[in-house]
Amino acid sequence: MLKTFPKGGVHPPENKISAAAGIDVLPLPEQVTIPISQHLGAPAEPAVAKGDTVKAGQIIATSKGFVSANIHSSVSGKVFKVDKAVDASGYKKMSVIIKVEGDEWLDTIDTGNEHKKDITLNSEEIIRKCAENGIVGMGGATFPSHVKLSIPPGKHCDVLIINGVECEPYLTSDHRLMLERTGELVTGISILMKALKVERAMIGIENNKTDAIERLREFTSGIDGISVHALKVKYPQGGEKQLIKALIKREVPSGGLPVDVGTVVHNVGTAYAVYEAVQLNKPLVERVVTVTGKELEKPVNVLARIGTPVSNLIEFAGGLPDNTAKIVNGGPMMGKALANLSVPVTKGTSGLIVFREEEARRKETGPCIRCGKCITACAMGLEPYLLMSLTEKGMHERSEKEKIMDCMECGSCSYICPANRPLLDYIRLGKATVGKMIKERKQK
Amino acid sequence: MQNDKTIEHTGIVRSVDNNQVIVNIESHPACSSCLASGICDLSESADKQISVRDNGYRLERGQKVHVVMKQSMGYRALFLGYLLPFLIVITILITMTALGVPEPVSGISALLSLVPYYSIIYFKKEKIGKSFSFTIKKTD
Amino acid sequence: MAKKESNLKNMLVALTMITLIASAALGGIYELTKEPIAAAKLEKKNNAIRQVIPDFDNNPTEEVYKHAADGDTLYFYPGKSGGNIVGTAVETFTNKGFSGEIKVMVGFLPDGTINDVVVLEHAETPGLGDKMEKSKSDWTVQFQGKDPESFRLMVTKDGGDVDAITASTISSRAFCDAVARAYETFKSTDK
Amino acid sequence: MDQLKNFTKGFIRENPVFALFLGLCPTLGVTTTAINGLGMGLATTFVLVMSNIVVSLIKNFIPDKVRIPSFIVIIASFVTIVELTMQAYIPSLFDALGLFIPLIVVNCLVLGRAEAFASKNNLLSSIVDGMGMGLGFSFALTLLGAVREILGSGSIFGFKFIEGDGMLIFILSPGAFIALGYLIVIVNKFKKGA
Amino acid sequence: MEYIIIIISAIFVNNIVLNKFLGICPFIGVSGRIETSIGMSGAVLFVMTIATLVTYLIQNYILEPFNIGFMQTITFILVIASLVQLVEIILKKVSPSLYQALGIFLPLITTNCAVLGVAIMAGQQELNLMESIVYAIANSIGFGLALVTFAGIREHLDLADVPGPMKGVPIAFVVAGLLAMAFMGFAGIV
Amino acid sequence: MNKLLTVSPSPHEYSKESTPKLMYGVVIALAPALLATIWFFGWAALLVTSVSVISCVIFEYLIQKFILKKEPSIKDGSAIVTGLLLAFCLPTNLPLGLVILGSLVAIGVGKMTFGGLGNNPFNPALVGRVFLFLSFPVQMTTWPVPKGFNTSFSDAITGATPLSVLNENYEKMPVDQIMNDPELSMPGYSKLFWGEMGGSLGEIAAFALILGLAYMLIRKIITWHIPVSILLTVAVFTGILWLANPEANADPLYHLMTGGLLLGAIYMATDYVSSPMSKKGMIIYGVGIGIITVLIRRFGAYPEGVQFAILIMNAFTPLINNYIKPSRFGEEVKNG
Amino acid sequence: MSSVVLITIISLSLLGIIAALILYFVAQKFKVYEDPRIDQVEEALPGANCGGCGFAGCRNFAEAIVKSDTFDGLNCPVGGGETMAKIAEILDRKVPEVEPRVAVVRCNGTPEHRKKTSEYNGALNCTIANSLYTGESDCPYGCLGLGECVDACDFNAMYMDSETGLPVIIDDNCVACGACVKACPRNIIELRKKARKDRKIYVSCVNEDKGGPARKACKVACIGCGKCEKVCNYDAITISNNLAFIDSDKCVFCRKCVPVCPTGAILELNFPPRKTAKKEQEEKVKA
Ligand SMILES: Cc1cc2nc3c(=O)[nH]c(=O)nc-3n(C[C@H](O)[C@H](O)[C@H](O)COP(=O)(O)O)c2cc1C
Ligand SMILES: Cc1cc2nc3c(=O)[nH]c(=O)nc-3n(C[C@H](O)[C@H](O)[C@H](O)COP(=O)(O)O)c2cc1C
Ligand SMILES: Cc1cc2nc3c(=O)[nH]c(=O)nc-3n(C[C@H](O)[C@H](O)[C@H](O)COP(=O)(O)O)c2cc1C
Ligand SMILES: Cc1cc2nc3c(=O)[nH]c(=O)nc-3n(C[C@H](O)[C@H](O)[C@H](O)CO)c2cc1C
Ligand code: SF4
Ligand code: SF4
Ligand code: SF4
Ligand code: SF4
Ligand code: FES
Repeated sequence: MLKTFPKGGVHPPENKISAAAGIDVLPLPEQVTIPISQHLGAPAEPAVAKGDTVKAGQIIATSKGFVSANIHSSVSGKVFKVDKAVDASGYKKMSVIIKVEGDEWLDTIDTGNEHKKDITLNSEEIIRKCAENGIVGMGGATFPSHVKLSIPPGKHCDVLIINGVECEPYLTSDHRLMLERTGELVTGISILMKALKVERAMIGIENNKTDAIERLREFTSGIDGISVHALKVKYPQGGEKQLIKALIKREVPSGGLPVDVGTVVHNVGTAYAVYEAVQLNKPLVERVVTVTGKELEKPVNVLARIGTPVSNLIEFAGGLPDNTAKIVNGGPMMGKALANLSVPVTKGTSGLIVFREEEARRKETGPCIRCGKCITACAMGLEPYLLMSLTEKGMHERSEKEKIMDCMECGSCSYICPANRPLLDYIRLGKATVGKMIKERKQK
Repeated sequence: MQNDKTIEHTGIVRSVDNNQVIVNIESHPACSSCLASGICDLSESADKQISVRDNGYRLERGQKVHVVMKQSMGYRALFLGYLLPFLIVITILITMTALGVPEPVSGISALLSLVPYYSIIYFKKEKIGKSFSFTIKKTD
Repeated sequence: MAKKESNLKNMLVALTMITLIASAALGGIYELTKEPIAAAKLEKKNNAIRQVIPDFDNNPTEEVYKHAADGDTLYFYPGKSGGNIVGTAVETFTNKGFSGEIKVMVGFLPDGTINDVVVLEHAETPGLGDKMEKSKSDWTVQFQGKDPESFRLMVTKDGGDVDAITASTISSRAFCDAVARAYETFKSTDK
Repeated sequence: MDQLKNFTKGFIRENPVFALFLGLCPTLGVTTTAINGLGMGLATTFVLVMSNIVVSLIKNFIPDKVRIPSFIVIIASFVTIVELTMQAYIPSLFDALGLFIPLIVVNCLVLGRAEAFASKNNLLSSIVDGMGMGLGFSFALTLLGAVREILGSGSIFGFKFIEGDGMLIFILSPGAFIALGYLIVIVNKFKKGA
Repeated sequence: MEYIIIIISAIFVNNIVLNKFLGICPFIGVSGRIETSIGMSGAVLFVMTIATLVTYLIQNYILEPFNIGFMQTITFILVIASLVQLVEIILKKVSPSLYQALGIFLPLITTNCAVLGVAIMAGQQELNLMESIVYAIANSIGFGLALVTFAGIREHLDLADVPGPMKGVPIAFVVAGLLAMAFMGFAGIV
Repeated sequence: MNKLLTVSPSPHEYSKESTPKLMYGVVIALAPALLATIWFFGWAALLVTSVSVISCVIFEYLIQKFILKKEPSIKDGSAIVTGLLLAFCLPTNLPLGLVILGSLVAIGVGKMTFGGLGNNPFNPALVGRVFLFLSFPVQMTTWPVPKGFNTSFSDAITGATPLSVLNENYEKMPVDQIMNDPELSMPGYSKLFWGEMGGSLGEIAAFALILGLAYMLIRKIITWHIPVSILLTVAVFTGILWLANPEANADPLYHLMTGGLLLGAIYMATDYVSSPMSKKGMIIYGVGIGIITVLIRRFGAYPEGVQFAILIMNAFTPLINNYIKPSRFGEEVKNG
Repeated sequence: MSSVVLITIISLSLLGIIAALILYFVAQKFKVYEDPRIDQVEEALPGANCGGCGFAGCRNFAEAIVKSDTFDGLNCPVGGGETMAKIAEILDRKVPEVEPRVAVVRCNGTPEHRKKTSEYNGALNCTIANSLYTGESDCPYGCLGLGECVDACDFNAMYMDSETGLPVIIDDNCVACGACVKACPRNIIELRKKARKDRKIYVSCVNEDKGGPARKACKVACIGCGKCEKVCNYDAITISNNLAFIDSDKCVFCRKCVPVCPTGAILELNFPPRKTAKKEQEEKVKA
């Protein structure tokens, strides 16, 4: 029996169309738009002005506060303007817009392709390097990694978990990364272990990526403490609480963090970025993005510079098919639909999925038939149908008691509901309201 | 069991003076629509007053607040106020009847057993008082 | 006139006055209705007796006698005409009804045949079990003139001679039980 | 004019049963037939009117704080009077209404009217109010009784108009609740329309 | 065995609310919260038992010996009304905080109709003291059972899409009817 | 690309399951039982079923359109299921007027009063059925004798259901004797299994009902929790009674196969809307139904208890939902 | 007199006295003085329990107003002046002056003014759409057209116009309870002073973007150019965050600002047609 988490979960069609496509390097765009907030926490503060010339890897916005991250230029060229531009959030956010000229990197950055295995820095230095180079979680939440690596006093961590699950349908960027940058990835994991001062790391990979499992097993066979685990294919295995439960059978308490049960979870992309940051001194300025869709001419995995417009990636994959009706930034379960193709790739962009008309629209909503399928699907043990009703009726106090804040917005409930109820839409709304209530209460 | 469940009632602050807030609990909506609610149960306590220790909010007369009480506390009150005396009465009744004491005697003594019960409660007033406390939450 | 103030004295006086007047009135009404109530009750019983036994000229309720049966009491009302017993009305009961106790008045002729039966009290379902009432159906007619010696007081389903009320076997069975009890007791005391 | 309004409001707009939801137990309990409903309604009306009269007459003699017990005594006396009289002169109806006769005493309607109206108004208004409310109550009970009787036994005021039985359930307790539930909706519709 | 029959009959078969139609006002009126209905059931348990005890004594040792049975209604209601009050005063005097906690927990305890009804019915059935008490207890449990299930259903209906005109009291009656219908299934179990 | 992009909150992927598919799944699961009943009771069975289904659908349409003034939603198929299940617990020789009345009550009172699909606390089909049962006990308890395919509507001869025969005779003779008494002609296990017995339309053929159960489990329309807990409880409870006094009690297998227990446990207790939501809740609910069923069957006035038991537990469903919650992730922290 | 009557009298009197004593104490301990005027005021209120007054229900409002000595800040918008007059009479106070208000929707982003740039397909709830993105147009401030405000209105005073996709307020029904104002996640609805003949002049836009992007998103957006501010002689117009706002308390309805607005963002409603405007219109019709 393969390991998995015990409660809830769904199994949407996997559709990993681009799994076989190796990572291509995307040609440089003419202009990049780099939002100054690509992470959870406080936005960074712009450090360049209109007309400045910048090199690739140069800081263009500095982190403000502990939970924040530096932003680096992903290209060389001239700052065209610092202004609001639409990003994936659907709203205009402050961004640095750079006209690309050549491809010049800062000298401090090692741009060679050689795998540097020796880890010379100590824990504090590693963490500092991560902070300097703007490393954030690549698993979707874009939480600044140096924060997660700094174990708060009084807490302890004994195992690092590496999230190679990639449970979202369609997405293959982590998969390709694990296959093609295996060595660097493993070094990255060792660096993270050193930063966290743990002896043990576990890599969790769903069993639909057997090639990646084998390849990682091969690369880690000589290394003490790192183990690779095949997991049953089940969404949302990649959710960190589920992954922790699946791998080490610990349950992160409601409202708690992984450190509360002695572990930290990092995405494989993060581990790779950490490798580059620490060994090559290379900031986070590019990432692997899956561009896929059933009708797309050439589904690909590309290495794209942060700030590249989404339209460039789609052109690279063969251009938009005629019957495109929706484009999703991220996975189909948690990603955000885009209204606009000028949106840039950011640190959190793991994929772009092009949906056909017949896949794009939701089906008509009916009344809840109380089938309980949403309860069965919820990996957090919540009652989505109830949370939705409570939110609709404005009974937020009760939804707080029903643990609405535990919802990780995985979307399994909306996915499974036979009445096509917009469960997660309302739960999000409820979470926002309850969150506000809680905050206000704390302020008093 | 969720033991952190609470009961909330909306009420209006009647008066505030040094750390003691008197709140008027609104009578229940389902009943308040009834014209006869005021005289309904023959007592005039349809409007319930609760005194709460002020816990730091600045409150004014006439303000709307939530009075919050732990649900378990409600059940304990229920137990002390009604269920325990009930148990005492019927225990005495059963025992005396079983012993063959005539009905009127056992009936009356069962009733009288409430006297010591309430006396005990009376003497433990302080202690009981401490275990029932309410908090106030502002609305909105 | 101003309202009376709520002090203890006023309150006591007012309440005492009211209760005094009320109780006097009540007592008076009670005295007035005592007779009619008793008469009404008697009338009801007499009516039932008159229905189940032939004409009599005595006052059977005054000559009532009791017999214990199955932990309860049956009342016997002898009807006499010119000093001769013309029939005995037996007030009997059963606990086997669909919804609780059923009280029945059974009239026996001196030879033991059933003259007639009426139900006095029951709580059977209206529309079903209540067909045992004379006003609802003439189901009870089948008991008239039957001698329980030969007429088995059981519903046909149980191997008796009584046709049950449609869909109310339970009530019918209970009714038979009551009549049978009356008959047994009547028999045992008659000898 | 005012008196007339006082009198008629009890029928629909402030009907004790359909609009104010008072005295629901007897409403449900005795309405197996229209005639029972009417009987109960009239008995209640009698108590209501008589106690309104007495309360209105003596309202100034009663200190506020013993108002309620005094009213109870007055009402209970009239209830007992009704009880005894019925027992003496219409025993069959008394048997049919059973427990619900003594329970008139706790019918919120009676006490409510004594308290809310008679103790504040003059004799004439109190009588009119009592009559209005009482007849409204009787109307509601008779209506419900009629509905239940028609549906449940296919007769009305004892006159059978269909062969066989009706829908038994309407004579049983579930039918009482259900019929009243829908009746309230219908009366409300009517009220809005009117 | 007697007792068991009384208990089952009063709770299930002849449920005081669903079958005997007593205490309908609080049944319909108490807001649909499960906790408060549990609280109310507890209070009714106490009040009904004590009231039945007192009225039993009055009926059998005062009214009947003096042959003034017709005074039943008036004495019972006075006794019950005062008793309820007395309990309140005592509680309030004896422990104000306990009283307050109860005040928050419970809605009005308006069950005069049911309390009086049970007292009278216990008398009519010629039960002895112990049986009367058991009868009262069983009836209050029956009351509680009906009330709590009903509150549950109403809490559920708060989230449902009940058509406008049916909202509130009408739907409550329909639910009560269906509940009574379900409870009809217990007929004959005694 | 000339069309506008569609924007919606996540998720963007939906399962293929839908309300109508689930409902039609139940219809398919009921098909074998319908065929079996037509085999034994003739076209009359089909007639009653069609009338019930059609009137349920029509009433739903009319009420939604003209009284509630909503968009009629008869396409979702729930009225069809209600109609089918209502018919399945009626005798085949019930006057059609009563079938239509039952449909009206099921849809009108049982479902639409509460706002339609998904809102009703009680099972609509059972509301209709119990309403009829309490209103017309005579008609509802005269069962046709299975006479085979060619029986027409009128010439059904009335007989009794095995359970009513048992109920009648418990006090008279030991169960053994009842079973073998030629006059009572109690069906044996194989007749029960294949459906040759008196009773409601859809309750007679155990094998057909079990076939439907298997289908619904495989299609994941329902989970095992409710049916299994009901059947197990009944088996255990009647087993205890039977072991204690085999003279006065039928054996568990007999109980399982008679009196609509299977129909109720598989199709009616599992109605999503009126049953608990969590797995633990479902088991409590099932056990409750089992116990009440046996109580009514053995000690109550009605020979048949499932229908009432389900309605009674429907009433408790909100309480169960309120107190029995799925175990939340991270609630009880047992780490190690 | 029979003994029964005697016993009746004795026992009932005894009982009466005991009951009186008990109830006396109850009364002493329990009686909460409830101002009878609260009931009267409550009676006078419309009983909508809408919360427009800022209290949970009509009764709460009644309590508050009876307890308070003035009418400061206490107003029932639903009942309006008439009700307040009645209350004033009950409480024997001066009638408060409250200006009637009415809700206006400050967005004119009809499909012809505002290009649709995407299609929304989520739950039909403005707050949800608002948290997702700008909405079906590029204006991040404008109406989302999903009618949450309409759902909030208890007085049948709003409906969604299917042509414009914008909510419309029925002035005669609006009681200024403010429920819609609270409901709208984009703060588009405002309660403005009601004027003679329901006249209105207001900036029908809440876009705070700079002129360019604002204009690009919607043809009738306020671009914050300030022309109206200059032309107003009564200081009624202020501009902040690239957005003009007309204070309904200061505005005298001179209509000067309307023609100067280059985008036509200022609306005048229920005025008789202007002479020039009339001509223009005629010309337009001809053309
Ligand atoms: C307010 C906040 C504080 C956090 N603090 C820590 C922390 O101290 N240590 C840590 O390892 N992770 C911390 N995290 C990161 C979370 O554990 C988690 O990794 C991150 O939210 C992304 O997880 P997800 O993609 O599963 O949502 C924090 C997250 C948030 C939102
Ligand atoms: C429902 C859900 C699914 C997720 N799936 C994945 C996944 O497949 N792979 C992954 O790396 N992170 C996934 N995440 C994010 C992880 O919870 C977690 O944030 C991440 O592994 C932390 O690593 P990072 O900080 O390096 O991104 C998911 C989160 C949620 C809430
Ligand atoms: C609402 C209802 C009320 C009933 N009332 C009675 C009744 O008063 N008396 C009775 O014997 N059976 C009553 N029954 C029982 C059934 O009619 C039962 O099936 C019948 O007694 C047994 O069937 P049989 O009489 O046709 O053999 C009632 C059933 C229902 C549904
Ligand atoms: C598994 C399953 C069982 C159902 N059982 C019933 C039933 O017993 N009675 C009924 O009226 N509808 C039943 N339905 C249909 C539907 O859920 C029902 O009409 C709703 O209760 C109406 O709100 C069932 C549906 C499903 C999916
Ligand atoms: S979105 Fe939230 S409620 Fe829905 S299944 Fe995921 S965790 Fe549960
Ligand atoms: S999955 Fe959908 S229909 Fe089923 S219970 Fe959940 S919300 Fe209701
Ligand atoms: S339009 Fe707005 S302010 Fe006016 S009544 Fe409706 S919700 Fe209240
Ligand atoms: S005005 Fe606001 S609430 Fe109303 S439809 Fe527009 S965005 Fe929604
Ligand atoms: S509780 Fe019975 S009439 Fe109100």
